[in-house]
Amino acid sequence: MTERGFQLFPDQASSFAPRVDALYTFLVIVSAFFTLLIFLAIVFLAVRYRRSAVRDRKRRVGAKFWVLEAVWIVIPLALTMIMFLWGAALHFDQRIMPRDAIELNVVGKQWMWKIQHPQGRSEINELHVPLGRPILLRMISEDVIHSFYLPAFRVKMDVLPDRYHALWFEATQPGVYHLFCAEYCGTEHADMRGFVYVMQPSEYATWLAGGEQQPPVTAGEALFTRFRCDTCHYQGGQPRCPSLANLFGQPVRLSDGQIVSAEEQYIRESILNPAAKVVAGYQPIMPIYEGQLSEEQVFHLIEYIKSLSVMPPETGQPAPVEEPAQGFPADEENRDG
Amino acid sequence: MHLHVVPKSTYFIVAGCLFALMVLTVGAAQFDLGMWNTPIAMAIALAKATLIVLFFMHVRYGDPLLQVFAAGGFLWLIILLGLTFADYLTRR
Amino acid sequence: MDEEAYPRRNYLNADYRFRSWLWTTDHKRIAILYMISVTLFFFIGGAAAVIFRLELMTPRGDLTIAETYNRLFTLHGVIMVFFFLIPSIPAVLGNFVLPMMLGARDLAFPKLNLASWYIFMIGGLMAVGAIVAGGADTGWTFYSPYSSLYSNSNVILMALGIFVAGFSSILTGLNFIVTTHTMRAPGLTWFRLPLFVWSLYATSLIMVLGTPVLAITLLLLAAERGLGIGIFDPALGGDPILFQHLFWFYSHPAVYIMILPSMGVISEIVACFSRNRIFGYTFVAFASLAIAVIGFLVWGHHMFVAGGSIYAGMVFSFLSMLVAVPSAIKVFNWTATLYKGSVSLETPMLYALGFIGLFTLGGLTGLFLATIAVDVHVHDTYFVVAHFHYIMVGGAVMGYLGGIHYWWPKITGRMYPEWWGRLSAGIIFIGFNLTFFPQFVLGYLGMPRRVHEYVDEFQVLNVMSSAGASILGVGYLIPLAYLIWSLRYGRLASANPWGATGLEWRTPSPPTTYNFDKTPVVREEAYQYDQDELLSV
Amino acid sequence: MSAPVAASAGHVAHHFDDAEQQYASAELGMWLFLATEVLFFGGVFCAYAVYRYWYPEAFAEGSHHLDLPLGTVNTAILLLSSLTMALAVRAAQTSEQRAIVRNLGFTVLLGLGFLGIKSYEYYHKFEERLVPGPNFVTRHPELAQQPGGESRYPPPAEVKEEPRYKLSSTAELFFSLYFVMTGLHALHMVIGIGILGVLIVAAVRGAFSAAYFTPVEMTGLYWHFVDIVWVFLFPLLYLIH
Ligand code: HEA
Ligand code: HEA
Ligand code: HEC
Ligand code: CUA
Ligand SMILES: [Cu+2]
Repeated sequence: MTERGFQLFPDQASSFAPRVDALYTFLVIVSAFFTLLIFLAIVFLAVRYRRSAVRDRKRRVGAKFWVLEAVWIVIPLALTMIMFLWGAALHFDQRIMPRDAIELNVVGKQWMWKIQHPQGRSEINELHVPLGRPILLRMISEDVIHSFYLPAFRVKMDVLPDRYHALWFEATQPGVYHLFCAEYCGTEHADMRGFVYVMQPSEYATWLAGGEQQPPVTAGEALFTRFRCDTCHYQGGQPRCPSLANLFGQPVRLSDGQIVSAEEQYIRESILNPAAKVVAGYQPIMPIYEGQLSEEQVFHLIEYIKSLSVMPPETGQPAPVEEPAQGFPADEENRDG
Repeated sequence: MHLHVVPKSTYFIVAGCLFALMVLTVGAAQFDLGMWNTPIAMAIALAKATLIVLFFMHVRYGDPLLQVFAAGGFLWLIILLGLTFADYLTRR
Repeated sequence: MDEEAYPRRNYLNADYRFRSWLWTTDHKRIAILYMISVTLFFFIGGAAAVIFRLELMTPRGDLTIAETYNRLFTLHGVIMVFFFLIPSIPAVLGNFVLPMMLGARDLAFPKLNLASWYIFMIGGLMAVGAIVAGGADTGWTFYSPYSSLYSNSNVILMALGIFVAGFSSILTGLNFIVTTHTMRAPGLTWFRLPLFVWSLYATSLIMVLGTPVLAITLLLLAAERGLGIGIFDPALGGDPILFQHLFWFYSHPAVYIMILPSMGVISEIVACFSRNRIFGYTFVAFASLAIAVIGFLVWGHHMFVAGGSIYAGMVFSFLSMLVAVPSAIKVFNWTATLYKGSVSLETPMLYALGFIGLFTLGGLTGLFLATIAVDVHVHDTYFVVAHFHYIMVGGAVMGYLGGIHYWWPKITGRMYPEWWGRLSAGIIFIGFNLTFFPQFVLGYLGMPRRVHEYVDEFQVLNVMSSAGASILGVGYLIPLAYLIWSLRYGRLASANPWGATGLEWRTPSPPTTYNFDKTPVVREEAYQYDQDELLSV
Repeated sequence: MSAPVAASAGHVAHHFDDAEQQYASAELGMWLFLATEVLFFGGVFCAYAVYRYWYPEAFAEGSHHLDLPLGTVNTAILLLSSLTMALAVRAAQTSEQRAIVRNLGFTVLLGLGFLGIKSYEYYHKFEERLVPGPNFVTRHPELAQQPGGESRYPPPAEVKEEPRYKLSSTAELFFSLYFVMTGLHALHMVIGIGILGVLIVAAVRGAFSAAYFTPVEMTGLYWHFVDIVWVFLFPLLYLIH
């Protein structure tokens, strides 16, 4: 199934693929036209005005000169503007993340991709996705810059250390396609590749059930206890620490007056290097967790913190808080972690 | 080329202005002027640099070509900063 | 004019001692020094390409291991860009003909010119030293944090080699600008200058204004790697993307350092071999400046998927589109120059026409890359590799070879063998397209660059590409052979074998040390080809 | 006070037509060189601007660890040296041999004074472990006795009651930039002092006069440029609120 014969054109397996290919076709036509135009003009003129030919060689270009120059300035300019607008509009769709996507966590490291699904199953250098659902990959690197690349889907995004980048697509053709690392990342860069499997939703569900791992939320909850986060951040307890309930997605006022939105990037930074952005009204007493948590563990903690927000179904956005939400599930069994 | 000898007094006056500006910038930094501290400090630095360029470096008396090249370096620096910040200011 | 054949005393035989070459301040001799060094570097870079093209014949890594492969393409990119293409036309052909085109006896700062060559060689030796010591494996782009914190190779020495060579580039550019401003012969106004001078002027502006930023960037990189002074280190809060901004602020304009001089050569050749004034002279002249200036505003198109702001991406995409317009102006005006000309297809003209075609295709594929949504797919694939080889090898190197052939009689006083010249121009054209056209297809299929192993279905196209590369390699060896041969056995050249205009052709071939006995006075526009008279030449 | 320069044939190189062309070339060349210098420093200024935009607090903290009085004194020294340099050029233009040597001498002394103070500051930073790298204070929790010492890697479950972040880890970026910027500036000073030394020797031999003072004038341009760099570095590094 992974064998593929000689091809001249890549598979079209995502909702982006036909749209990118249409733009590409336009570009190919424009290029072919101009390349041929120039090529034929050169051949024609070089033959017609070859030195041995007897021709009228008195150039009389008066007003025509300006017309010509204007023509070959304006037409290319207009064509490039079409390319720009078309490409930019399509790119907006590529970079504006859908609300209802399945969110997967991706960690790149020299030289493998580690991917975890919300239900807990994780995989290496393989990516299983259901057909016809938007998929959002939240990606981070443990070391150098990598780039997550799915040619059949026409999507690619660099994966940087210490920073989340997101990528989304919606698969439209079942099958097996290539997954590459596109950014040079060291010795085995060529080997940092794998496959993406596009499955029917039902197959995907079965496949998900095949894994034994804990879902990220549960894992995060356990970490929350193990790393003693709960000693400070528990509901109605420590007045010196902010509540994490309904934090996700909300604006947070910082001690320097700035207002930031509590997205994944902010929460990650708040855990690993809390001093960088201190919440207004609190002292910077939270310990620094950098160097103690793996990127996967940070992902888990974030999932857990997200789960503390009440999500109205479908929107995927936390609801505005009216009253303090229920406290943390302070299971006694987790307490001694 | 014409040799332009600037009177000594001009140099002393310019130097006096430079010292005054230096005192001013240190003084201004002692007060919390909110977001204005940095712009003020930069404006003063720019004023000092302009004085040096115009008088000590004789650009005021030089020919226009030199003035273009003297400005060129700074212009390109603005390109570098401007387009780099086009990224940083609009990142999410 | 034929009577003044090989002058008894000229710059070549003025002094035979070795010393007289190493301490020369004659721009023509320095040009020769550059020509030798640059040729050497080209073949070093080419040899690396030969090896890794062989490796890419099969999908597995059977010829080289990953470490070797990565060092090879880094070597190839660094050497070809910084030690071959950037100095090639400016420092060889520009150095040789610029003062003559201006009617000057030398560049404004002859000692500085010699110093540039020494600085260049020191930088080159450092880079070669880095290679001999095991090479660097970062790619020519040196992206941090891989280069600063992770790579186990000679990154610092390599980077500092480029840093040093950068100063040579700065000094050359500075020299050219000053010379063009202050040393023009009486009557030689700006709009009477040959277009080669305009393009060198534009190139020099980029060298002077861009290279320092590369220098400081590489210095910061070396400091981060060698001294642990974190600047881009994300663990300290640094931003790896900042490195990319600084790197491309130079390195995008640098691609115009590589192409603009070539465009200037093409203007000279096309005018001469179609016996016509360049169509739209002023447009072509200002297009050079426009490219140089707009070229500074587009660097972010290398970073569309790096994770910066999408709005900045749009701005950079838009500006990249604009830079295509002056390039288009040039292409159309060159083509129009043939109209009602008297075209003859000697070797330089073959290269020039090849340039126009291949540059057009290379440039147009640049627009694919500047179109953001398409670049998301083809970024860091072989599509990019094909794009820039079309421009750099199909364009710039063709222009360089065309220029070498065109001015060869002036430089050496002897003609190259015409038949061999045409033959190898043909071989290079065919080999080139066979090598790099399949890479467009590979890139759109999704083959990433900088890989020594790839998936099986890409093999057919890779084999085609490797086959083309071997043809191309042969194509490059032929000129090397016959040009050396012609030094001794070539027909003696007259002062103006092509019947060209331009002050350089008013000197004997080869010129005397001070070029002109008395400063020439210019009374006419450039490219005043009077066809009726010249037809008989 | 304008007078055409007397063409003194002795100083015109063979490839120039006259002294005027030669002088114009030198001047243009020097300004181009300074433009490259602007962009050379411009690269670090760009990095500085980005990080200061990102980490205003860390930069303010870092700035407070610099010695403002010494920085101010150094600024004064450099401004003064620019004055003496300008006077030296003027003396050359008016052929006042003694004044040339004297003013160049002052300039060198002031330059050395600046470097002396700068090295003292460096030494201090070294003692305080504010030199970026593996020894930087924030990388060493055990240096708790250091005011402002803070660890990037504290023991996991440790919960301290006091605010402990006197210096955040991003302050290291500030010090990286501080050392790179002032280091490059100091390097330019060292080179400038070297050139001035050569000029003094030549001036003592009476090389410069109204007929030929290009080297003095060009060195002057360079020296003023280095001064201008400092004029910007001073508020950017020492005066952050
Ligand atoms: C000499 C070298 C050279 C030149 C001149 C160019 C010219 C151009 N380049 Fe290229 N480029 C490189 C060398 C060069 N490039 C290199 C080395 C890389 C890769 C670096 C790396 O990552 O290692 C690269 C990468 C590169 C990228 C990044 C790709 C990626 O990594 O994802 C982009 C994106 O926009 C790009 C665009 C362009 C554009 C728009 C032009 C334009 O200037 C082209 C303009 C020319 C024309 C348009 C043709 C003439 C026009 C006509 C005949 C008329 C018809 C015109 C119209 C219809 C408009 N280039
Ligand atoms: C001026 C610039 C220039 C030039 C002239 C060339 C010339 C060539 N390049 Fe170049 N190339 C680059 C600039 C250039 N390249 C850059 C910047 C990169 C990116 C590097 C990076 O990713 O960092 C690159 C990358 C690059 C790749 C991608 C590697 C990868 O990503 O994995 C490939 C693959 O085919 C390639 C091929 C070639 C070939 C076949 C030639 C041919 O034209 C070469 C022809 C010359 C010869 C063949 C020499 C002839 C000599 C002999 C035959 C003698 C042989 C002697 C011995 C073996 C002892 N180049
Ligand atoms: C010493 C007590 C303490 C511990 C232990 C602690 N925190 Fe905190 N945390 C704080 C304080 C105080 C703040 C507010 C000040 C700040 O932003 O630094 C905070 C802020 C936060 C924020 C930002 C909250 C907001 O409203 O923006 C997050 C997210 C967070 N902590 C998560 C965690 C996690 C996850 C852990 C465990 C791995 C943890 N904390 C452990 C005290 C603590
Ligand atoms: Cu990871 Cu390339
Ligand atoms: Cu570019």
